[in-house]
Amino acid sequence: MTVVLNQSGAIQLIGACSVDDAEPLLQLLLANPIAPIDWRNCDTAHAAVIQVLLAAMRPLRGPPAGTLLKGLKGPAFGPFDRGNASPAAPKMQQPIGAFGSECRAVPEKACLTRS
Amino acid sequence: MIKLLVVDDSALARKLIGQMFATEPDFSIQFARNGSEALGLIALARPDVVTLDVHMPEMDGLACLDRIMVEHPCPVVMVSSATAAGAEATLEALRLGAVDFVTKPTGAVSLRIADMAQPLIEKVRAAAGARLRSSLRLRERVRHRTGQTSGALRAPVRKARPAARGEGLVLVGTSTGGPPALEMLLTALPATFPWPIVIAQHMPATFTAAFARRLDGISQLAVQEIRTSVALKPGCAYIGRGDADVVISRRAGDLVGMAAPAQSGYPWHPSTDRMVRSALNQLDPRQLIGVLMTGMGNDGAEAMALIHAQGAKTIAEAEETAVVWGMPGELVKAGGADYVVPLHKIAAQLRKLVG
Amino acid sequence: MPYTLLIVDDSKLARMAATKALRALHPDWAQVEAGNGDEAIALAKEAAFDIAILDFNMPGRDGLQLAADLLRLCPTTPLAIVSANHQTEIVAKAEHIGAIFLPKPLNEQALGAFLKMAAGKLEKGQA
Amino acid sequence: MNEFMEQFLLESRELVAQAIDDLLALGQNPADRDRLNGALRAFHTLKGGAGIVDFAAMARLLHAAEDVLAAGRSSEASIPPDVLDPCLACLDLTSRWLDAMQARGETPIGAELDANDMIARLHASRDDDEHAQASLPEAGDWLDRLDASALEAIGRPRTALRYVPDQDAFFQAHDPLAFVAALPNVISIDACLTGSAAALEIMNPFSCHLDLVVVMAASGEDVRAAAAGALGVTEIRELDPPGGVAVTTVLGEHSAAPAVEAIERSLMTTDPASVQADLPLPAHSPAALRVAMSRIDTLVKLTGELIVLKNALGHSARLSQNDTTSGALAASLRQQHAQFERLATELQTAVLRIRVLPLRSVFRRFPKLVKEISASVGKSVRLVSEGDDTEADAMIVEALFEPLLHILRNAIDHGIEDPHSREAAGKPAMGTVVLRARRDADSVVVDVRDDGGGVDVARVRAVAAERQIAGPGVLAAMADAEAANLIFLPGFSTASAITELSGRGVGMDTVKTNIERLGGRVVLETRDRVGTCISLVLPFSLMKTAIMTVEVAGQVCGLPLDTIVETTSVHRDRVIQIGSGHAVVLRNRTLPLIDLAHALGFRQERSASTEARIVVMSVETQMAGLEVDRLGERMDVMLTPMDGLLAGVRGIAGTSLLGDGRVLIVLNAEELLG
Repeated sequence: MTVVLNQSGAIQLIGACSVDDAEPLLQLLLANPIAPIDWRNCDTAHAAVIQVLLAAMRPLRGPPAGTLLKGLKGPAFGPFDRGNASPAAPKMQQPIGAFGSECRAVPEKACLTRS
Repeated sequence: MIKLLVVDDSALARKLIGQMFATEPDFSIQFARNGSEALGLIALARPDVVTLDVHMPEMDGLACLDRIMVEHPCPVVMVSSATAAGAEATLEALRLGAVDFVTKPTGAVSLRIADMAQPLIEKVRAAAGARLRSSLRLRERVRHRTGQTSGALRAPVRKARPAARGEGLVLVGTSTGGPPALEMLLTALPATFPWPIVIAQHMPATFTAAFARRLDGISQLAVQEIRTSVALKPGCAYIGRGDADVVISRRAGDLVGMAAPAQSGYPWHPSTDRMVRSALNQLDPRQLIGVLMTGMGNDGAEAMALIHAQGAKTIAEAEETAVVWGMPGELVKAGGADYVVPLHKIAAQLRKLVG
Repeated sequence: MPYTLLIVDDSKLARMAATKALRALHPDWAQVEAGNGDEAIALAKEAAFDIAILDFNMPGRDGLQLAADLLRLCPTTPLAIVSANHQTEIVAKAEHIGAIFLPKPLNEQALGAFLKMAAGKLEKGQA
Repeated sequence: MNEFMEQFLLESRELVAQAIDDLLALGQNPADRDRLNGALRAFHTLKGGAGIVDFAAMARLLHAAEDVLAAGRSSEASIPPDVLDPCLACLDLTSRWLDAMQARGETPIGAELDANDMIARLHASRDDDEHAQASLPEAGDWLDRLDASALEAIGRPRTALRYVPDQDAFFQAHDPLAFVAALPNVISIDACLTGSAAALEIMNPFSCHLDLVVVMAASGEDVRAAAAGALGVTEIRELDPPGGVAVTTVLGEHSAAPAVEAIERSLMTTDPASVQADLPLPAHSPAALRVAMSRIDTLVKLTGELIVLKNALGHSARLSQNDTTSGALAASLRQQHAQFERLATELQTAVLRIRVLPLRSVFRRFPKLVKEISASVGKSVRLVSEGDDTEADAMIVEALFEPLLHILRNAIDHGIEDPHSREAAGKPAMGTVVLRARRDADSVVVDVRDDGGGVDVARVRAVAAERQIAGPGVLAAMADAEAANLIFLPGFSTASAITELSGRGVGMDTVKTNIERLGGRVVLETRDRVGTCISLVLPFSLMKTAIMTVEVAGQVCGLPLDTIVETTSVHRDRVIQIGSGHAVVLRNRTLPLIDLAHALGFRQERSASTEARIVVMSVETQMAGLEVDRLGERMDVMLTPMDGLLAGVRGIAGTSLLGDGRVLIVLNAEELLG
């Protein structure tokens, strides 16, 4: 389980969130319509999870653990160095080399149908 | 020793299929180049199992299959193309009595035909031990002979959808032999059947839409494929999209069926186990009925045993009618089946349970 | 116990929609409406409400400024900021001042959750 | 109408009025922050109201307008005037929608398409060559999402990629985020949702609606190679290409192809009549089109709807086989068919719109050329372009350059007088050529108007006589306007000195042929000493022709509707024999009467009917009646030009497929009457 509702009422994303976590995350968001999302312990997230975050319009407590996620930009993610005590966003001069290795969360090729 | 007859008009295909079985010590193989040669060989050699190419010149695969089933019934595995037209033909073949099918890889066939070897060998071996539905075939045969389509005989006059009487869900899992079994099950249910039926039939992605259309045309229930997501309604049956999984969820309070990318943890797709587990998150187990029908392997047995233990009713198809008594057999062995009934009585059992 | 909800929005249509949602959720609660920040401040001085939902986008004081002003008058009032624009700044600032961010158009479920939380907070305060 | 709808209309009208006020005031004083904030608030509240009454198209449109205005607010600079116009147009569209809602109590039909167009216009306003330079030299729509200062800090080369994965991408074991992260030297990834994404409450998380913008410190070539595995639409822009500020654009083919295929399939399998939509692309079509995403989205959406409806139709058809009590069934079939037709039409419109470009792309090449041409003939000419945002089919836009250049050369060379003559005639020494485009119903009209001396009709007559283009009798009978049109005849050139520019025997006849080949026509208007205006009237799109079918000698033919004046029947007594031909008097006007069967070479027994059925046609200034056996119906068809052996057959414009698979021959009225 990488998506949980913690005791303080926040929805937590933990570790590597796969495509299968998108629906449980969505269910939690719907069941807790004003709960914030805490992704400080999130290492990687499948695009399906990211698009749920985008649609959620919830306060996002970050920055996330994973380099790729930390570097994500867009209206929902915003600059993370604003407001609370998060480290400054990575300087953009150099390519974020770690991206390549961060993102091996590609699901294994799904098994073909067998019957 | 399993006697196999390979029927294919392409010399290359015959050679490749022959090679696939060459390493299997328990097979002896014969070849036929066309339908009439196949019929002659079947009469003479009485093979245990036949593989039949759907597309052949002269007598095509379907015509040949029809004659095999009438003249010398024996287990047939169809070799078809993974196209929309291939899907229609294959579904027709399953209705005519073929036990199972494999799809030819698309593109450079000779390069990728190896992908086909493993499933073909498994399916042919299972088919060799398969049971033919003689009673069902007879009726079907008469229909076919008289040139009527089953759709014409069973004009689906749909009544108004029944109002949901208490929320509930029927979950059906099946694999080898599933398409004709589902046809029998769904056509025996009335349009007023109060619970939505969600079906995981192991199939490639290109087949499920055509399959749903076919079932929709002949049954009183409205049948559709779950392509993306759909609200589940009484009087309707839903076929999970092939090569993907189907999960049960809720949107705005209503139950929905949703296609989900195939989860690698499950070997077969759409996975019955995953479907049943997802339903358990949304509904009380007493609002669930699990049905496990003919199929190789054990998909669904574990999850259905689980909901059985929590109070759901489960039905396993009896060994006497199952083409392959794998999945239902596993459920029975796990002690997870409330009822073990032959195929033609499953519909009546369901009606009694939701009555 | 029934509370009074303040709905601040310069659009009457939006106020009507919020009122309708409130009626469905808590038929016994009362509501007062304000079309701008000044009216809301006037109502706050009379202590005419217990809970408030504020539109972010208004002429004059925006929702966040109004929230700060309301909290100065009455620091324990549960507040929600409503906006159709999901901008990180608004969400973050709302959270910073202790208000809840609710997306617009307001749906009953989100409003319900906020009102439940607000009622819980008020009851705890009274106990 | 419920109270919510009433309040919505009331409030929205006030807000529209307020926003218009603010925008107009901004036009006067672009730095007025209060007015800007006021306008923004009004757009925002309008959007909110649209959300409450579930009017998605309006919410989408106003959101886009708000974005454009908000970009102006954050830029610190004052609002550029060309942003205000599209925003005003948005308000105009909104109030038309409000009117429709007031009248009918529901959201207007076609609002989605209108909204898409307007949104494209809004984005184009930001994409404009001139003012985009303020922030980023290469800026254009999605590039605005990038942080300019962060971009500056990156080394060269820099490339940006926009990736909108297929909705089905997750099902192909594809993680678009991991995919873009694995691209070479990623600097930043910007993620947002596409317009098609649903609200959280009804969202399907497995349907991909992401819109990703990635910046890489890599060359466009490297990015293109690495992005080859994308499952969806990709667009790549080199941020500093070798040759200057030009921006290369690649529209990924991965998803466009299946979409087009799906459309073709659905069209092919549902309604044989729609086979016509199988767009015939002329051989030299432009290599690549830039297409707004929203237009593709519309197509995909419409296709989806079409498939659903097709399935419903199929189901009804199956039912009808078995159902004997078919009253209700027939009704439902009829209703579905009507719906189907509506969708097919919308789809056709959407398909046609994909091929549309603004004429700006041609017009902007002329100012420099006009300067050069006028300098070379020692004249001083200024070019005024108007309506360059008028759109037309990309093929037509591309094909317009040559004819327009020729007309412009002619205007400068022959039309505009030398400065001395001009001054003598009381005109400013500098001549003016106006290049003006406008949309007129289904046509696009491009005028080239000069304030020169006009066509010298007397000289035209003389040349025509000298070159034996027309007999003296014919020439004498010609009105001046008709005589001026002689310049369009092959080989005609009135230039007394064959100049370097427009001599060489290639004259206006080439222009005329080229325009007619595009299905257009050329209209000449000239006034002595005042000037000349040549108008090119072109179809908006190449493919759709409105025709009327007629039957003659058992053969069905199509006549282009725009050449038909009226249809009538007259008693045979009223048909007059004139020499070997026939004529008929209609409303005091004598029209030549052409027996279509005869003209087409069909042998036919003289019809026994006492009434002659006549289609009155008009081509240019000529009118004539065509006698036919039966009048058919009106329809819009995709015209396939004749090729192969039939290409040279006179009188035939092209063919089209009828619903039942028969080939319809569409006649060319110009050639029949000529």
